[in-house]
Amino acid sequence: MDFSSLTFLAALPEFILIFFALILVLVAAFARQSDGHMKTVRTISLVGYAAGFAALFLLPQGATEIFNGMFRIDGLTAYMKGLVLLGGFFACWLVSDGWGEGIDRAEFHLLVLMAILGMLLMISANDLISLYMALELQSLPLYVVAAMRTGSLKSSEAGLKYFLLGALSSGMLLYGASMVYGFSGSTGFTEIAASLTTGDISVGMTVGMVFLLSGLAFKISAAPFHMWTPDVYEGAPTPVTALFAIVPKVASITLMLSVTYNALGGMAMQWQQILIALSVISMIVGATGAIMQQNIKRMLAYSSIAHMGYALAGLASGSIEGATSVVIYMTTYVFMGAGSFAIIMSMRRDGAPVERISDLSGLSSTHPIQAAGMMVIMFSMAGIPPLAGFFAKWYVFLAAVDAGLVPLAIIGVLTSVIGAFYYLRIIRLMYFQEADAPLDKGGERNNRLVLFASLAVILLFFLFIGPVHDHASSISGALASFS
Amino acid sequence: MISSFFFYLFAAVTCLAGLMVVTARNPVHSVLFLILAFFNAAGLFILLQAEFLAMLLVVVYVGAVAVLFLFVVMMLDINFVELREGFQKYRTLGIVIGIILLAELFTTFFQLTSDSGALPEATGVHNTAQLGRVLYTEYVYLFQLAGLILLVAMIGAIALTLRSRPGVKRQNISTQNSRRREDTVRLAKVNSGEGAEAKEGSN
Amino acid sequence: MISSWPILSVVTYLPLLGVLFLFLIRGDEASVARNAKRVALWVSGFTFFLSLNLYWGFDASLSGYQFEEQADWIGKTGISYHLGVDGISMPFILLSTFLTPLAILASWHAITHRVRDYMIAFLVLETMMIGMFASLDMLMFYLFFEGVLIPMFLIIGVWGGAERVYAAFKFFLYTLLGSVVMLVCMLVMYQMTGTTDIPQLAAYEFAPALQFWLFLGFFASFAVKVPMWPVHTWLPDAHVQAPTAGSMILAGVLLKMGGYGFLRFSLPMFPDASAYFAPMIFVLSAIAVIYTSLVALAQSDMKKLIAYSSVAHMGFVTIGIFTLTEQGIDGAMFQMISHGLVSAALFFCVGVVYDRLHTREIDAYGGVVDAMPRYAAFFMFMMLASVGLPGTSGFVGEMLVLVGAWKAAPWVAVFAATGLVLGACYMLWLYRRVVFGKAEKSEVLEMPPLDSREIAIFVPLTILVLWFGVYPSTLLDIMDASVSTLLSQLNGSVLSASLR
Amino acid sequence: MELFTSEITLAHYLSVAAILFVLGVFGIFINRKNVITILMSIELILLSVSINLVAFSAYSADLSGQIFSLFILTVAAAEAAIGLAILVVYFRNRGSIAVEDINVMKG
Amino acid sequence: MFYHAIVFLPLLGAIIAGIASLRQHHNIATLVSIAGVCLSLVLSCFAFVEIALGGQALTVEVARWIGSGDFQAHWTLRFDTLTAVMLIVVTGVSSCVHIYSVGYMSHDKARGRFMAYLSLFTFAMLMLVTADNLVQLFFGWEGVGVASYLLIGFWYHKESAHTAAMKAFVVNRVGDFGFALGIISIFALMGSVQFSDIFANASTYQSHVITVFGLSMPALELVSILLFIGAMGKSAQLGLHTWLPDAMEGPTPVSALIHAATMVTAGVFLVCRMSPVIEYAPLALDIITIVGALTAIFAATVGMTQFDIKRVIAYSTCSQLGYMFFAAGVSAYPAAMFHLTTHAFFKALLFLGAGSVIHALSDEQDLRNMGGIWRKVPVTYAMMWIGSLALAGFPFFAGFYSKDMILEAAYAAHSGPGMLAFWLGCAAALLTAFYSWRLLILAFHGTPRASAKVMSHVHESPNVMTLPLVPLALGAIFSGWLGYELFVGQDMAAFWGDAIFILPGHDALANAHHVPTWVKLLPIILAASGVILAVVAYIVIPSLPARIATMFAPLYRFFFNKWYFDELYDRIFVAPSVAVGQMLWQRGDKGVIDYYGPDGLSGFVKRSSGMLTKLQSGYVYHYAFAMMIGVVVLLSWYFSGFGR
Repeated sequence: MDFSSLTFLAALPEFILIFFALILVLVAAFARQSDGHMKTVRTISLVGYAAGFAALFLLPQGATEIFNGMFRIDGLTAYMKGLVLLGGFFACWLVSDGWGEGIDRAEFHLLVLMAILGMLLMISANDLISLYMALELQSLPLYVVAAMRTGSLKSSEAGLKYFLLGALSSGMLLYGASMVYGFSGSTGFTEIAASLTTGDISVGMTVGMVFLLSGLAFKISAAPFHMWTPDVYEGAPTPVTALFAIVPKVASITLMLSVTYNALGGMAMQWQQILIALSVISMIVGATGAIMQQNIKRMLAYSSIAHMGYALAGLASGSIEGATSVVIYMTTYVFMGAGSFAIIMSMRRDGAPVERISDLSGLSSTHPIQAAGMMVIMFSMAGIPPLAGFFAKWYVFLAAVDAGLVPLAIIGVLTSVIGAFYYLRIIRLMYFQEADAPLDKGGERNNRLVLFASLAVILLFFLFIGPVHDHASSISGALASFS
Repeated sequence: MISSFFFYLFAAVTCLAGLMVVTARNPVHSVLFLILAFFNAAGLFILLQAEFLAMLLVVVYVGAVAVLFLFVVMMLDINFVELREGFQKYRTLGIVIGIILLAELFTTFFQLTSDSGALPEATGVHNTAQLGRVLYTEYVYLFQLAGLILLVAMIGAIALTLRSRPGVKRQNISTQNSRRREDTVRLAKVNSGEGAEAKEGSN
Repeated sequence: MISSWPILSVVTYLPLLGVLFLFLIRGDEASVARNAKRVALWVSGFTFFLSLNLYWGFDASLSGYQFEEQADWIGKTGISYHLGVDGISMPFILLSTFLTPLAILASWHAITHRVRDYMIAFLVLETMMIGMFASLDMLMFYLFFEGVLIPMFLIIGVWGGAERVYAAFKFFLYTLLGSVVMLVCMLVMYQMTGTTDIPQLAAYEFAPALQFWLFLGFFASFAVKVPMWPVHTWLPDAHVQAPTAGSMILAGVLLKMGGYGFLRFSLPMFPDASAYFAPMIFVLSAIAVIYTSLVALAQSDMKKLIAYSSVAHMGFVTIGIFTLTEQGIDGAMFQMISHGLVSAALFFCVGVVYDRLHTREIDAYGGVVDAMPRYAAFFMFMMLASVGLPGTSGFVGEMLVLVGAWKAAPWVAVFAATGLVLGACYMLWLYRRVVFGKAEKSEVLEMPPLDSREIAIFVPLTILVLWFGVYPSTLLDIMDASVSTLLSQLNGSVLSASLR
Repeated sequence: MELFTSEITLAHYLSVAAILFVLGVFGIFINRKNVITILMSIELILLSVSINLVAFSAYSADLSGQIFSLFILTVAAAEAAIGLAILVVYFRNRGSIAVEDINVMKG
Repeated sequence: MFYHAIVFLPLLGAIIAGIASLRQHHNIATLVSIAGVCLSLVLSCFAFVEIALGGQALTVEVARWIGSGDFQAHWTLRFDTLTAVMLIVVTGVSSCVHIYSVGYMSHDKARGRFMAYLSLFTFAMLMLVTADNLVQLFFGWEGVGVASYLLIGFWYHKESAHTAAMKAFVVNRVGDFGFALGIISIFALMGSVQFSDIFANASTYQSHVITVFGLSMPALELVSILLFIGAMGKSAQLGLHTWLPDAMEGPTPVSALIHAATMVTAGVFLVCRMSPVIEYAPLALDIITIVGALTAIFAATVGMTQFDIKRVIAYSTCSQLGYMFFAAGVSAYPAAMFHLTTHAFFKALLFLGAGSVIHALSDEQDLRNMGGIWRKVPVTYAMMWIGSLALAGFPFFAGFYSKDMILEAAYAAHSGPGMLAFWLGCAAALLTAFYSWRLLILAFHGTPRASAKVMSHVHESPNVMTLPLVPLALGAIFSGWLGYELFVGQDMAAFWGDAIFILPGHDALANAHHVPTWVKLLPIILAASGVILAVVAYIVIPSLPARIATMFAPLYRFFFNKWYFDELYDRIFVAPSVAVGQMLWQRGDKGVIDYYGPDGLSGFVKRSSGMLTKLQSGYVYHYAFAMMIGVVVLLSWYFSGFGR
């Protein structure tokens, strides 16, 4: 064990988050329940995310492995951590609008902070054990916050479903991990990769890989492991759904990247097929499933399934370009998710939150800014240029085509047309119809920061696509090269 | 030879107990079968020279987790008559899927039997000691992580289940400590024949 | 020194600057509406005058791209910010900048709610259109090409008629479905060549087998956009539901994007496949000409009739392009420009009476000439231009296309020429039913005559249609060098393919 | 008794684990009535994983498998606690823990 | 400038008149347009002297027009004898009609517009005759069509008027369909649309073959036939004639100018102009001859039975055009042109006379409501006589020279079609005389059948209407006698120069001067008998026509209903195309394309979505099951061996 300054520095953001988490524990335990108290709690966690984000810039350049090789930091992980922290910041900011739903408690912020910490650790995981532990550190708080509105049947059902299926997926992931460990003889990614360089790929490795990836697929809600997603998105309190929509998938897909590229790079032929299958099914399920939805959270759940399908298409290409495209995709994904929830969380009627899609009708008259923002986000999600979502898809499909997966790209673009249908439906409601019962005015003061930040990124992405792509490309180079 | 016998014994009991966990109608029975399964699994661990884990399984799982299950089963006042037979509709399909899965896994395993034959000899250092040497050094990161997970579990469980019910009488120590005699005790003069009935509304 | 400033970029993004201004307008609803209209008109008008610089500065004797601008965009990936015009794209840019102010003027009184949003949509639309024609980078082209859908979707959906939702969705999804297939082909091309630069791609020789698929991919997009039979059904719905100005732009410019795409991509990049598929396109176009003409005959809705006539006219365009002859391509280009002017004017003709009577049913009119003699005159002129009367721009295009078609295959010309007859049938019948006859309905008689705003829209259109009909060299000279270069490339390539 | 004379190999342990794993999975989707049984099925799955890991660890004389198993046991305990807590909350709202009843949200 | 002015003065007049009429300055409009046309006439006379008599053909370039690769068609005016003759005819008749219209349209509110249209027409017609290439000719061709459309539909309140206008345009379009294809096929064949190139090279393309729809055809035959289809449309030949009688809905001056003297003869002009090409297409010549002959007899039979005074004259026009065509068909182009010229005078005279009658009878057009007015309108009566005499071909009137020449040429062609044309032409001559006198008698003689009120208003037209008749009447009397030598006689070759080309073997015209005497006499005898027949039928035994009509009822109905062409076309083309359009729209677009296309796809996606959401049952065990199936399927994929 080496406690040199370098070691400490490499995990600085995590340490900062732990520090703020412990402060929150103390605050939650000893402070009185009051508005001022909640303000303190929120401020602490916001500062925590910000500090963690700032700490990213202090990280050592180049790839570093610490904690006996279990924790890896490089450009890619730093970038993804930045996205996660930003997403956490957004999610936390959104709650601060007095949108309690009974969950705006110190414990909530603490648990979210812990979950974000888990995500950071996931991103840095370089060992099957640390992968599992980080995953659980992320999952367990999320199970809890999903069920956190204890008085609500929907919320607790969401939590229960999420937990049960999550536990099953953990079990599968673990089973796969045990097989991988058994057949490669090690838990470290580097060693696993080394074991794959010689000789044939054993059947056991393949089986382990299937289980491992299935478990991870659950986390990014790729079909057919997606079925929890709509229910949990709908049932969970809206701030929690926002959190789900913005952050965890960034961490999970990064984990998937490092598992596939760094650990299992030697069997790319095998996992490519799985990812292709998952990608295709996700794109189709996500696109078609969303059409009939009446609840906007549920619809966004399906939408996120589809998005993960696209991201997986990039991943499935198994190239550096593929990883680059995933990085770009997740970047836009975070902002689109944050922006859309910033709008949803400003919708109220008679003080009560609304979440039916039809409640959006006539939004352009009552909330012109929100409606315009929503429209931009929806077009972006549909992948209509020149918005950010288009570039994300462009690079994903480019990677797929590059890898010779033209049919995958074709399915992708076709499902994106289906997807456009339900995104357009929202625009239709907001712009082509008048409100039956108008929503409350105002109530979006605090969300504007998140909304405008997201919109700025989505609208002006084409200006930055050059630098973003270059950066994503260079950090993806940090992934182990194979093939 | 003898280890083979024990292996088959433990293995068979574990599997049967596992089956019963899944199929038992009464959840209390399930929990008990689960405990049985854990015990036998611990036996398998011993055969594998993993004494510390075997102990841990008994202490932590049987002692804590399984009991927690029992506790919850008992606490949730469930009408067990309602919870009759568990599975019907997709049984056949489920069994087919399960058998396919099992068959595939078995195929996998018996492809590798040739090279890794016997269990390696024990190194002489005790299993617990071995674990102890690495757990706090090489794996300190994971150890700390486990601590965080347990913290999360604690906070999560409390955050979910703790609720302040109205109408429940609680002890408030500071209030009790700050009571003064003057506030609570009044000397009343009781005339004989009138009893101790309060006249002016005080107790 | 004209060439020293980035005139193309300025022209392209000037409307966006106008959008910024529109955002800054403050005041009550009425004054916002009033000022928004003025700002939009001024900005688009100014854009038009700036774009005239392109015309004056254009050297028609050069076949290459002019006013080129190139800058880094996406690092070292072969994708760059590249603008430029040649004889093929220049007329379209002018058409876009010319029609936009007219369209804005056309919606002066017709649009009463959300005026500011409407004007924003139009200015964004203008940027997209100009950008699309000016792009010399495939990715940029696609950005603008698809980006057009956004404002147009809103224009149809928010300010459209009763069935606007269906129409807007159909328009959007139909065209999107076509163009995403093209997107995949673009990806394949980029992957193969490592660049999205259009001039470089045009110089690249794709293997014939690959050309086959790539051509089909691009065809899927452009055929919908043109629209060709049988993927034309979005057009009548979109036109009928769109507000007048929307129809003007839709018919005037957006349909041309498909034809332009064929000329910019399909022909130079996939010459072998173009030659291979030409007969198929002839068949589809011939069907389009006859089929949609007959359908137009059966319409009782003025806009729908004109919309179907657009499909028929665009059938000429696709025929012309794929004759792969100089006359055919010249004719197709000319037909596109001419149709842009004429159909815009015809849709405006419908809009004028629609504004007064709020119906597009032909039967509701009759004897309009009594109330609005000048309108009848303009309508007459445009109707005649639409049927290809010599002396109007419509004739030149159709004639040249027919010449090219006969050269390519006489039967194509025979079928296409039936369009001349059928076109006369439905247009004259429309005119007769709307304008002629005795005005029996009092509401028709009470329609006020054209006001000066409407005349101000008609007059420039009329002058241009007449000018292009009498002196088409204005356009033909500009196109000449580029088209012959395109053809020499094509012939060289097809020739070398046949030698292989 | 040839069964007992043959060497007990890694595959034997793995097979036991596989059977347990399949049983656990089976328990999850075959069970209609009782969420607690599902929780127990999950425990079975984790147990099977532990057996796997320990067996691999023992046969390859590599300690990391046992360490992994150790942490799995820890986390499983935490997971059980959370799971039961959620279950309790759900029971309070619904008054039932029948799996069939958990379908307010669907579609 | 001088030659430019001939063509563009009427345009200038039209534009100024148009603008003036928009501002309701009708008198200015009238004056300007008349001035334009009359000036043009004066200049045309000079041009005629210079070009036709002086033999100086020339071309004048005006501006560039369409230039695309080797397709070059530019604004150029070509002046040769053919043009010069047409210039005189066009500007001459047009001037008369312009002046006549001042009186005829004096009560119309939109007379300024009318004058503008007339001038516009004149301009288009001049462009047609001066065209130096086929495309420009097509410009004029379509231009006169539009002007005709505008003028027929001038009284747009009348349903029948704008229907007729539309019909005229559309039927002409059918002809233009052939014409346009003819132009492009000539270009594709010869690489040019310039007349000079075409004429110079035509002979070299005799052996070329064009294949369309698998049918091969000598190129020049195909080209000629296509061009002739265009000519048929414009000149109302059998099959495409249906618009001409209906076109009589227009004001009478229009009928005189457009539908008698000038526009309808454009087809003849075209055939003559293209003689260097058509001469090499014997099949096309035969077709022209036969169609012309059939038209001549067809129109005559129909004209015999009609009661609308203008329609009778219209059918007569149709019939006379048939003569011109079969003259051209037997290569007697000069004869065709000769008849064209004389016909222009006497037919314009007849129309304007008829207009005068109509004017006198308060816009009554039905012959059955006329009669007995000859004393009240003596000038008109005289003019009608002159016109009829010329039309019927009585000796020393204009028609005598030209019509006889044609019949003689047809006879002299010594070919099957030629003989057919000759006999049908002779029959038509009989009928022509008959219906001309039928018209005269019914209109002017007998007992007045109009109401007393109308009769009391009957008066001679004002001078402004009668004076223009005078030059026309002079033309109807003397033009044949004056022009005979130039057009078809001794000076023929010198006169026409290169404007008309006759293949050396085609000597019908040369032989026409040497036909047997009975051939020369027969038309005169037939005409005379026609007159006698008419007198017998309508004056001597007024009941005879009715009796004959009942006796030959089917035939009479057949003639009366114009051989049922309109009904036939309505059944074959008009009604079906609307029905087919309706069907394609409802069944094709909506029923198939949309149903299976966009709507079908979206329906499919929606149904799939419904199925998918049903799978999302909400039950945890289903979700878990799905996950397990996913894993097992993926595993099986590898175990089954696909995955490697």
